[in-house]
Amino acid sequence: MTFRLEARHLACERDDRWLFADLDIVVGAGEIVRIEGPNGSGKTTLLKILSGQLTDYQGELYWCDSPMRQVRSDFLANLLYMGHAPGVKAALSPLENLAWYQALAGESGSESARMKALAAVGLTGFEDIPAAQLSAGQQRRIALARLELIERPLWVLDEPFTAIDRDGVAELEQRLLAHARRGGSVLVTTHHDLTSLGELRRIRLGRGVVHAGQ
Amino acid sequence: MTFRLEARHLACERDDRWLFADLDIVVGAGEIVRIEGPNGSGKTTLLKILSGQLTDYQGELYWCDSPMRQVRSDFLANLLYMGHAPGVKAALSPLENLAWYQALAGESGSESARMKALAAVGLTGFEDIPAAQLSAGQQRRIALARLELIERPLWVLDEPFTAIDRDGVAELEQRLLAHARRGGSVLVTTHHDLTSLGELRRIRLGRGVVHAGQ
Amino acid sequence: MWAFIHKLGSPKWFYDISERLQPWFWAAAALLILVGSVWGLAFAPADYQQGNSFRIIYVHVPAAFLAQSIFVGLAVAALVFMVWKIKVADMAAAVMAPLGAAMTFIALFSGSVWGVPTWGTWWMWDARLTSMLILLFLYFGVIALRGAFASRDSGSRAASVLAMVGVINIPIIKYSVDWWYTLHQPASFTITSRPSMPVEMWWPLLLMVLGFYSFFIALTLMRTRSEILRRESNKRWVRDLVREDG
Amino acid sequence: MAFDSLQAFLAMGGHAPYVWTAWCVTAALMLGSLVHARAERRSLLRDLKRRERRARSELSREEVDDT
Amino acid sequence: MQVSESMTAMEPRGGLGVAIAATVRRDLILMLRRRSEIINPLVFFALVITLFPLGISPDPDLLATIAPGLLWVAALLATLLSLDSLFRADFDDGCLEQLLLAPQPLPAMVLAKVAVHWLLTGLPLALMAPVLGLMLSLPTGSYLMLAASLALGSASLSLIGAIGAALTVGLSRGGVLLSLLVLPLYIPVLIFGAGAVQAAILGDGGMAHLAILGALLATALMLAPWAIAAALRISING
Amino acid sequence: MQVSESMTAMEPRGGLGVAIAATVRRDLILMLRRRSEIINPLVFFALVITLFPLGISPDPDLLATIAPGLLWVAALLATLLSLDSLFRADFDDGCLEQLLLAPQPLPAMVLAKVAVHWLLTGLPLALMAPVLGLMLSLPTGSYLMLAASLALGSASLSLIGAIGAALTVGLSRGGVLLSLLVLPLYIPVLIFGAGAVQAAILGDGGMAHLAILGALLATALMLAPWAIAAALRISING
Ligand code: HEM
Ligand SMILES: Nc1ncnc2c1ncn2[C@@H]1O[C@H](COP(=O)(O)OP(=O)(O)OP(=O)(O)O)[C@@H](O)[C@H]1O
Ligand SMILES: Nc1ncnc2c1ncn2[C@@H]1O[C@H](COP(=O)(O)OP(=O)(O)OP(=O)(O)O)[C@@H](O)[C@H]1O
Ligand SMILES: [Mg+2]
Ligand SMILES: [Mg+2]
Repeated sequence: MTFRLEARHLACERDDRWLFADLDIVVGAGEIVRIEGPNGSGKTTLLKILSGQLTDYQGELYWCDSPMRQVRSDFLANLLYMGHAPGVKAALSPLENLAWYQALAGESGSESARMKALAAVGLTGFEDIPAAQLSAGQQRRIALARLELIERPLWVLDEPFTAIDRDGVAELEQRLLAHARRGGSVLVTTHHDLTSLGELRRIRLGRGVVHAGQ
Repeated sequence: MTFRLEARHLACERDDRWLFADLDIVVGAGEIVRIEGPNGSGKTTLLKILSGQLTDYQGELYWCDSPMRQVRSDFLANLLYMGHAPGVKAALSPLENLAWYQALAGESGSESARMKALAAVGLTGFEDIPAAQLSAGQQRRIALARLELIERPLWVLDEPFTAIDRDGVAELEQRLLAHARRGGSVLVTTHHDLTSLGELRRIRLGRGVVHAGQ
Repeated sequence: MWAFIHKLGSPKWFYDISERLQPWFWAAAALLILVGSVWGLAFAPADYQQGNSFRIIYVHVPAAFLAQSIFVGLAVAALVFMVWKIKVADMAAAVMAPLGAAMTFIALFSGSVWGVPTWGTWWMWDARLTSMLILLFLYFGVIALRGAFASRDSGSRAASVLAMVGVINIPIIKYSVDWWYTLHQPASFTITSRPSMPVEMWWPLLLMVLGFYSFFIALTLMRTRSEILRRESNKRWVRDLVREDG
Repeated sequence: MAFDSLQAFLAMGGHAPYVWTAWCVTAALMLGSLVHARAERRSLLRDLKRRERRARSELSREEVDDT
Repeated sequence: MQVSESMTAMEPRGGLGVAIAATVRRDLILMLRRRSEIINPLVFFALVITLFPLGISPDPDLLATIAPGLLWVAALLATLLSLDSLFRADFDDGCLEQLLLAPQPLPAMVLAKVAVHWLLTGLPLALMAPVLGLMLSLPTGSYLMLAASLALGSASLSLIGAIGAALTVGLSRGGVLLSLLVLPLYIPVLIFGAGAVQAAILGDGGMAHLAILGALLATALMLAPWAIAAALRISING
Repeated sequence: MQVSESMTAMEPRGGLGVAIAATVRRDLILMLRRRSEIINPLVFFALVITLFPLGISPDPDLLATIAPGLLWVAALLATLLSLDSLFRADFDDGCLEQLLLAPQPLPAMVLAKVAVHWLLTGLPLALMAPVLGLMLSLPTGSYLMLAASLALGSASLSLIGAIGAALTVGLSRGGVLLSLLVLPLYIPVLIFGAGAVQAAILGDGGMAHLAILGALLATALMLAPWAIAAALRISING
């Protein structure tokens, strides 16, 4: 069965201000959707709602055409979310961090797979150093290694390019593209130009006006 | 008296790895210097050393040709530092946050000056909302308002563009340029392209190799 | 049934119905408390052991009853809010908690003041007094937790969880404190071991208890109505209402 | 009537300080919560009205702009 | 975008055992790597116990009378303080968010975390208490009961306290608020725990008290994981 | 780059008074905005005091004997717990870094922060202690001394504790470690503070003890600000 995340008439209000209203979003297999908007326009809020973390919104969410409330655990088995906080334990080495994420997904996983994922994000040689002793960008790269390691169709990424250097950005863009080619889908916010990805579906938030479309 | 920050034979070692060695840096009035390098190459470490926060380095630092140790308080009166953490109190409103910074600089300051600084970073209308309720980018904009508000010749900025949207980045670039035109100087790290600033002095760190020069 | 619950949960419906109910409860409270006070203070006979100091009973006991009932009410409101997502229940819980704390304080204070002439001490670690003190702390916890969150919604839900956990614990606490007291010290004087009350003393007490309950209901209705206006301030019906009002 | 005179009533058979503090604190807290509730309601209504007026004037200004 | 393969929705699969084992292992590693995490509550316990003779009186008879209560109160405070960090580190670095988004049942996962906390805090406290009892001239015959009641009771303390920790994890200065929420709920455990030791001193064995402590633990085990999970979901919402 | 004007190095100017006033005002606003920050230590104090009769015995005579010590130990613990957050919030959001880079003398700035802490924690504790003393049947005649000794002593506690708070601010779970560092240093204050109350009960007034508490405070006022400033510099170095 192919998958689909759908939001109908989504609206969210913060402090008497509508961040967005009457938003319809469909994310299907093979799509990359970029959420755009200036600072404070509600991108993070939207991603948290779509990934089922925030509950004070109006409208309905559907996963594979069933209401989200009923299929929440099915949905979670398909989701990989990366937020503003990288979710990396400073006292653990990159390898140990990844091992926990693998286990959370229910896999026992192999060390060689983890090494490969770390190599893919340019952390060869840092596998066994506590993450606290890595730079801001290196810590985020550990989080990015999850994309390599754990097989999930739907990626929801909030500012994944933060603190990543130029080469890293290019590699990550390629990774997103490859995921979409394989039939996965990506929901991403970023202030970077994603020129190399070609034309993307965009959803613009901001100043009360909402445009959704190709 | 015009000012000058100078580092001679600077070297820093972390866990048996030389981040940089034998680095000579001079930052004088009217200059923008960009520190470059991939993730983990030591940019943050270098800025912390240059702003007098980290002390485990080798080499000498001079401010206006006097050893840093002797003129530390003179130096601090000329420095505006912005690190990875924005230094914004979540429970205070943008106005209250700025009032404290003004007082720290020894000025009693006026409310209208603070309002102007906030307007300059696009926070009009958010002046009295607790910072906790602002988005990631808006919180960083509060920190950036300090650049408008407090008169200091030397700016040291670590990834100031983090979480800022496209328009904000362009405005900030113009602000750096204007500061340099007025005779101030800027030391900055960023992974963004700073094309609009034209040719900058660059210092490249990374992979043990260090290039300094035009 | 379902529809009824949701109708009950509609803030507008609650706002309207409570407007009609409120005066009755205020009237009942005023009447009952007035008659009860005059009767209790001036007409009821003095206790043969405690003399006139026993007249404290007419504020002490109603406050103590109410203090315990309000916590149960708080937990019920929390349950309704969490299970059926009825916001009015949470608004009621928000205004009930401070009143419950006030009633607990009144019971504690009047009890301690009463203790001086009867027991010769302000305070003793009697089972019932101690569990009342703990109840006061539970109220403080619920109030503090609600206020500690930046987002009102999270504060509401956190306070609801705490109220429900607390109400499960209240019987356990009461039971254990009773047990603790009997373990350590022979009961020299407990509140319960008194000669049963003559009816002339009992009637005013009943009036006062009913009066306190009416007061509590009336005040809760009133403050819940304010809370509804505050939280629904940008709903159409509230704006219409404000406009009509002047 | 359990008392002979007003003096006796106020003296409460020597227990005046206890009885009257307990009753007064109770009355103060209950009246205080009542006054607080009324003040809260009044200031809230004032606030809402002000907001409503402001919203309406903004609306009419926009209409003027449009024309 | 041309899609070469097609990816289909994945079914949730089990792996709960793997996830729990990994969480237990991870938390153990984290605690053992900063060994002070384990030692600190113990030293706090010892220090608080030494404060009392200094503040009250060094008289051994008086101390012996109040020893069961002091030991239990001090152990309770030590547990309480260590609880603040139970979820906070995970919250700060975003791991908690990830735990909540994992397809595993949350109550089971938090139970694993609480179990590790008890293993490395409550149990060592119970083992150390007899030594401090010696210092307070606790009457002989009650040492075993002290350790047993603390071991059993501290498990309840960890479970109940975890609810408070979960409720306050999103608040910047939860420490003292946590105490306010949790201490009233600790009182039954304290009463029966200290009661067990006192009963042992009086010679009636205190098994009845221990049984009640066990019943409290069973109740907490059944209810607390759900409350903790609900509280975490609220806290992550902001 | 064409430079149109020229900017010259600035001389450090005073403004220490402005900076201190603003810091005091800011910290007061922060505390008052979350009123629970102020109330929570008080409630913790009351709760800990409640635990003792439950754990030990409700017998008023026994409680009266140990009341001065219990009150002082509980107040000390309440101060200690509230200290953890003294610098932590500033550290986490980067304000501490900025404070250290300000051209103002750091010891003066931290003294301002500690003063606010005492004003909103130590002083209310001292004012509330007599009520709890009543509940523990503290003998009459010692209530004033209890409040006075706590007011004076808690200022020393805040100053000494701030050193520990500054040392542990960079560590993710400093709470318990802080207690370890600070509690041994608290012992002199505890001895003379509880001693003052006991002296008042025995009828000799306890002014000698108060004088010693004053001397301790004077010493702490002279030395602690420098130690705190040094500790903060170390912590920020990471
Ligand atoms: C701080 C001190 C005191 C506290 C906290 C306290 C608490 C309570 C509570 C909670 C109740 C309600 C019990 C129930 O729900 O059945 C109660 C009832 C009562 N109290 Fe007190 N009390 C205190 C002092 C006193 C004193 C000094 C007296 C008089 C000697 C007293 C006499 C009574 C009586 C007669 C009742 C009614 C009992 C019944 O109907 O079951 N109380 N008190
Ligand atoms: N506290 C520390 N202890 C030991 N090593 C450290 C510590 N902090 C940083 N390092 C090491 O120093 C190196 C440089 O870190 P730094 O934060 O300066 O990098 P950076 O250039 O700012 O990188 P980024 O672009 O990711 O911010 C890292 O590779 C890291 O391994
Ligand atoms: N906890 C909160 N309480 C109230 N309002 C909030 C809260 N969090 C965010 N907001 C409001 O919601 C708006 C959107 O915030 P959000 O973080 O979603 O923006 P964003 O689009 O992600 O911005 P950025 O590009 O800066 O990350 C903000 O303007 C803020 O005022
Ligand atoms: Mg965002
Ligand atoms: Mg960096």
